Amino acid sequence: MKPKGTFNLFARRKDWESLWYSLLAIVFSFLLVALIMLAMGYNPINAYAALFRGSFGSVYAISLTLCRSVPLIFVGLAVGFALKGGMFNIGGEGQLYMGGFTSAVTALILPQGMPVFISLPLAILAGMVAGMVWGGAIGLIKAKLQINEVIVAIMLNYIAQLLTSFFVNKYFMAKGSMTPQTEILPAGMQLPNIVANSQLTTSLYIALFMGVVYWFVFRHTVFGYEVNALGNNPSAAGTGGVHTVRTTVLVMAFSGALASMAGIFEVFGTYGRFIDGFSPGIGFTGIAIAFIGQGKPLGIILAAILFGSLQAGAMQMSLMEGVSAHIDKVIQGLVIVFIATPNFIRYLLNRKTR
Amino acid sequence: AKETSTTSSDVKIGMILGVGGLGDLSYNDLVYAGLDRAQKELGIDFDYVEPQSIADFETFLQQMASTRMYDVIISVGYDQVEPLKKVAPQFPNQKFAIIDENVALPNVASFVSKEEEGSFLVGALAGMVKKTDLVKANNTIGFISALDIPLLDRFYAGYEAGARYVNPDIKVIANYVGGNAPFSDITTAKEIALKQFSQGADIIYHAAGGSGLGLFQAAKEKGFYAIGVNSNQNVIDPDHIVASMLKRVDNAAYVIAESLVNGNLATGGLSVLGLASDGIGYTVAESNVAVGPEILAVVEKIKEAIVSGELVVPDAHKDVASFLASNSFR
Amino acid sequence: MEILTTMVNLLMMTFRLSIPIALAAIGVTISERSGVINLGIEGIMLLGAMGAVVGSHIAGSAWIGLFVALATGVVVGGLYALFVLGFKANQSVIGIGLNSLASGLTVVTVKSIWNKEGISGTVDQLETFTVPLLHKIPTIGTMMTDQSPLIPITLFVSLFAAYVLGRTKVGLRLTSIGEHPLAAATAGIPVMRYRTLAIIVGSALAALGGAYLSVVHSNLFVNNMVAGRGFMAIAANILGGWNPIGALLASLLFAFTQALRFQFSYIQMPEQISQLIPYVITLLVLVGVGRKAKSPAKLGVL
Amino acid sequence: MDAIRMNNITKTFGTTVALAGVDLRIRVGEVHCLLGENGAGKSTLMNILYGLYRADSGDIAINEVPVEINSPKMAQSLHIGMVHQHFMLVESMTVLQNIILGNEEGTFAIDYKKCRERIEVLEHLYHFDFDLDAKVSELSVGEMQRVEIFKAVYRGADIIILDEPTAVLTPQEVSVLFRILDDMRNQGKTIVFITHKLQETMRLSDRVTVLRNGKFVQTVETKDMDPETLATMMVGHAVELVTHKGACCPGDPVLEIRGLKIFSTSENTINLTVRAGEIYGIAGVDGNGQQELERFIVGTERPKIGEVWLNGSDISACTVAKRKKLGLGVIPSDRHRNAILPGMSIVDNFLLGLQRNSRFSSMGLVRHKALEAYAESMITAYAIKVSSERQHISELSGGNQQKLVFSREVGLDPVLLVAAQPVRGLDIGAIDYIHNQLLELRDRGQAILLISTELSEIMEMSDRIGVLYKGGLIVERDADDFTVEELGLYMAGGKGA
Ligand SMILES: Nc1ncnc2c1ncn2[C@@H]1O[C@H](COP(=O)(O)OP(=O)(O)OP(=O)(O)O)[C@@H](O)[C@H]1O
Ligand SMILES: Nc1ncnc2c1ncn2[C@@H]1O[C@H](COP(=O)(O)OP(=O)(O)OP(=O)(O)O)[C@@H](O)[C@H]1O
Ligand SMILES: [Mg+2]
Ligand SMILES: [Mg+2]
Repeated sequence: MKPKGTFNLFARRKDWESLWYSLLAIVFSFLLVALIMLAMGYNPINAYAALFRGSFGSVYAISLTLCRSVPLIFVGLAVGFALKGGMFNIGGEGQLYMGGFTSAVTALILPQGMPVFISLPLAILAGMVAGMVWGGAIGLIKAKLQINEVIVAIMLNYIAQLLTSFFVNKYFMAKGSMTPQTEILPAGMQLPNIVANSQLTTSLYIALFMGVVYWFVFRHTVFGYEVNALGNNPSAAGTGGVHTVRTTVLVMAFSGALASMAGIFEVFGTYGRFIDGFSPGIGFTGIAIAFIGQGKPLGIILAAILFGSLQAGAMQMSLMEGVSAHIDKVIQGLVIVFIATPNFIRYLLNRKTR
Repeated sequence: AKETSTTSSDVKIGMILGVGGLGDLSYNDLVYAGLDRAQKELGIDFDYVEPQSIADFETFLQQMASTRMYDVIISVGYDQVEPLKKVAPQFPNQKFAIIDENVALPNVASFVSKEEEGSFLVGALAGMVKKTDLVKANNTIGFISALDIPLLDRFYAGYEAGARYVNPDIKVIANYVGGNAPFSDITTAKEIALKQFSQGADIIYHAAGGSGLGLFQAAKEKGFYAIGVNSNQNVIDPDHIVASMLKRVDNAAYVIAESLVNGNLATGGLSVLGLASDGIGYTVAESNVAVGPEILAVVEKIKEAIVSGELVVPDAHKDVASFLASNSFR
Repeated sequence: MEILTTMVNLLMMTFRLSIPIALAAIGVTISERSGVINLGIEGIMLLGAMGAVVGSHIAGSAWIGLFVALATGVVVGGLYALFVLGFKANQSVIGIGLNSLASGLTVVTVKSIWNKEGISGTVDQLETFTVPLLHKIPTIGTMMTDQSPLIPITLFVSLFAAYVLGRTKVGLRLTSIGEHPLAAATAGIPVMRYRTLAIIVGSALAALGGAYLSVVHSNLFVNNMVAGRGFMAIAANILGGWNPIGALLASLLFAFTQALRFQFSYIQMPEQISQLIPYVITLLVLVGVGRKAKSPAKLGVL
Repeated sequence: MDAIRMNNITKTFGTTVALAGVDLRIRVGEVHCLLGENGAGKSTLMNILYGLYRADSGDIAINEVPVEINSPKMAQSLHIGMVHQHFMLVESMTVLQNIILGNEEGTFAIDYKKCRERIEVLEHLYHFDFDLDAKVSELSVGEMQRVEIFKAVYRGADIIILDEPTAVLTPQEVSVLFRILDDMRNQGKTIVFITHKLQETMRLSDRVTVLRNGKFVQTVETKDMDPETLATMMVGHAVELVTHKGACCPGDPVLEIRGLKIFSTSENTINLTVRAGEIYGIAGVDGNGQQELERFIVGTERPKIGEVWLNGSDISACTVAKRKKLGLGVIPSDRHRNAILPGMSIVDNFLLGLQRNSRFSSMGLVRHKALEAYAESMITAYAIKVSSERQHISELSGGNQQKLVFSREVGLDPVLLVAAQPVRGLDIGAIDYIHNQLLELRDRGQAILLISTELSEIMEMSDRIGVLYKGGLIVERDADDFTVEELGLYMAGGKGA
């Protein structure tokens, strides 16, 4: 996908349409999975009831859904941002590890006396810088050496994961811990919960805020326009005075920063520490989310919440109905596929009407 | 999953497995087996969940606890410590248990295993077998680990210490599987085994969960010996698997169920599963490899020494040297 | 002599480790040459591995298993084509969805056949072959002994793919489609048909790569046993400059750096560091040769 | 008998009615010209004939036989060939491969030897001469086009459609093309020829069909026609196509190029000065350094040897953005590549190059109000045909795309306007319009560098003319001191060089 055109926050008719088709797509994939469940001897009705209860059925459920959505929003925005500039950031995984680790370590080595309102932002910033470097490097290598960004990103993913693992294991391991993880962060540094006893922290607000920033950048700023132009027609952008190399690097750097926030706020929010290999492939899910959200912040946030709710609901499903986690993977896969294929739903509808 | 029992008892247990999930040929499978047995024999009931990421632990604990449905909730695996520390205090009347770690809370029963002790025994066994003509006379053995993490380091430490305890100048080659799926990458594990074999190691022990199957593959192909881990893996290939280190967390799970049925599950304490408590062990049962009885006799001696506490097995590889310096085998 | 044996072992290990990546990478090359990205390779390999085990289990022959794997690849490729070409769905998303789908579906299938979690029962394994006479040569002979048939097959596949892409009608047309679909269309080439073909062949090769893991190198299926090799294949294709032989060489490089990691384990080095060296090397190689690698002009653009 | 008969063809794209009941009759063995303004529907009509688009309604007969053409393959099997305006060549492949693509000899492997033989025969017959192993990316535009034509021939086309073949050709290449087309006619081929240039129509065609915004106007014998009448038929009302060019009163130097080396190989360098209030024409055969010169002045490339000065300051090291700030306006020769953002709206396209202009942005924020107002004013002022400012620019016809680019670049009175091939692909009305605009700018005292391969355009517009040959400026004089013949000679490197 080449990103197309500037978008506006207020969805156009065709956006509503695609939203409608997305809903149908979800329904369709659920029907499909229902068959699998029946075949496996589960009761789909109960299962889906549990799915819903687990994702939206209660305040706790909703907070869980949102908590799962937060990192997805960050990476979704990250990938979307890069796409606007015509680049494919498959390196979110690496960027979020670098970000999460750096911020955690910073938080731990900063003098304890330091007031939180200084140390916390400092730690977060450090993490974002790490993410910027990890992303910007991809942009630089692409812009300067014309090396395909995908392979560089894949390599940097592995390197980031192993590097952080190395440092945690060898230098920052929590005392007496059996898992490679840093010491728990000072209480003041851990973000407060929005809903008591839930994992949902104020990082949600930051995620939503970044969505607004994202929208603002592309709707109102010259930089956003230049990124858009670059993604749309690089040579024309160059002739139009867009500094292509610099912009390419910046795009990837900012994309990296966004992705890193996914890691940073898992650290400061969900876990309160950096844990080796904590990410279940968030960076890759982000790609799907960015595309499904069509690069629009609102779309990305909605898509992220959808995925979050699937994860939250899946837990309830396995808890109450014993539906295995693997079935859930199947559901997720099918939902992704069918949401990405509105034409398939159109086709079905037209068949019926004929 | 819902597991409903034949003979009935109103005990209900909730279990939260480690991220590896079932099929890890490690603690997940073991604890499951334990409860499975409890279900059949004691007629208890249990539900289990397989978390997809470490973020799920806390949520599952929360949700299970708030159902107030379970007499005990078992957390399987060292990485559930933090979530448990967070959730358990919120539910003072809910009993919890954790396998493979110690959580000092009044409503949590902790079970830690001394894998190093069992590993020490199979290491000693390997060390002695190397002196026989069952194998090449190059005094080299191998060890395959999934990851370089403290938990697995215990296996490594015990194994090497044991081998060198009985056979001071034996060489232990160790490699890690690593990569995207350290516990289920049989391909890499097999290649490591083949390579260690080509370097002379013809007895190889592993602590790599499912990846271990790759080792057994190699052993069968090249006709060398392997040592199983956690459960009695001798049955997988009796002709090539000499022995298995046993980690009896299945017993632990069973005991938990049993004491619930008898209404005397004590929480707030730490149970150490070691050789002393039979929570750790080794077996040559069902292996067709004829390890001389004299060797087994020695292994038993060593076991006693450990049980009696006169041998204290190191639980980190860096301590092996100092252990050997201060303990010598006669 | 000692060193020579080590070298030979290193080499054989490299070959064995490279096969699955190479087969998949060549598959990626073929499909991307026609302008179609496929991030679902990891999943397709996993399905291939599973298909092979099921086939071998039911038919009692690993060869049948391989064919079932190929068939699986063909079916999955066909569906992929239907979605990205027929319904114009976004290629990357479908790929990612496919990965998730595969990781779930395989386990569910294993469960329903063997009623075991994550690990299948053991099945018939492809027998190795030994080159008559040649295997008698000291040390070198080991290279001729107990080798997997897939080593020569992979070599052949890569050469044949290179030949097809470079010398034949199909190859010329595929390439033109990847470079300038409209031009191909105006030249009267049925673009969609060729792309579908490329996707299916590519997916079948990836599945074969997966099958190698399960019924050639081993004899069972383990949940998630592909372990990221699909993504390495995507990388290998790029490093290989969208060229089958390049893809093979790149895969060999990956495998070699992996093998080194084990061979020289006695060089005391933190585990994680020795694990990330292969990826660093790859990056360096890229910076060295990467510039020349030129992606199809219309990659991912339909 | 009629080679082509298209009856009552209708085609709509969404809301735009591209063709409304068009009839077309073309006789076997004639050269038939298709005339019409930008967006009249010529390309669409031919794309339908070639099976690229499907007509909504209407029917087609080839050689009196009714046919359904639903794919280019189909068209080829009916011996129809088409040379598109935007070449359908795979740049990374060789000439040979491009020619045979889709019609390769050999069963599985390509029998290149056989292909070469076949090609050589045809080359002989139609007096082509290719370096078959050259990569297309290395060819000049003219060569590419000849490859395109040859492709059609190789596929055995008896009917050959050319969409604006001369739009991008130099006079020399045009005459080559015409010779080829004459050959073909003599071989009995039927040729459909889309153009905006009436002289060409007069010179080449037997008959002419005129379209006007999607409707059939008339088919006439060329010999009964003259340019004025044709123009009237195209536009729909009488047009007098004269450019009002008054005397020029040049002011201070604005652009100075000093000792600029275009190619590292070229022996002579470029030294020139463009003063305020004059149009400096760069004549020359395409491929003699026009693109490079353009890039050096715009700043997308930095000269190794030589300097570029603007208003008395050296800008050789300045970024494109800086140069824009200093008042540089550019109409790039390759519009589709360098001037438009196809995926973006018309408004956004108006912003390109002006995004850092204080009038449209302040403190890094885009001033949407100002921008939209500006866009609207330009759209009305330059009579750009759009359905809405939010519409994608790619939906505009070429002519209108070019008008947009032109208005954007001149709208803010640049101190220097570099106009490269400013009227390429435009219809007479648009050409006349843009030429007059250029002259107006000049009279308002702006400096204009006109780079064109169109001799006539150079002669007509320029106050001074320099000839670019092999990357060097080999002669420079006042326009009046040149005769067309001389200029042609210089361009061919004949005299002086
Ligand atoms: N692919 C398309 N989708 C939508 N509208 C189109 C498309 N192609 C052409 N049009 C519209 O149809 C009309 C005719 O376009 P066409 O390209 O046939 O004009 P033309 O006569 O070739 O113009 P020019 O002289 O600039 O080549 C124009 O209004 C154009 O905007
Ligand atoms: N409304 C439209 N939607 C999509 N594509 C269009 C539309 N209108 C025109 N096009 C395409 O955009 C291009 C510009 O249209 P048009 O044909 O009028 O210009 P052209 O003559 O082909 O190109 P040039 O600008 O070089 O003359 C053409 O390829 C046309 O098919
Ligand atoms: Mg046209
Ligand atoms: Mg045109």
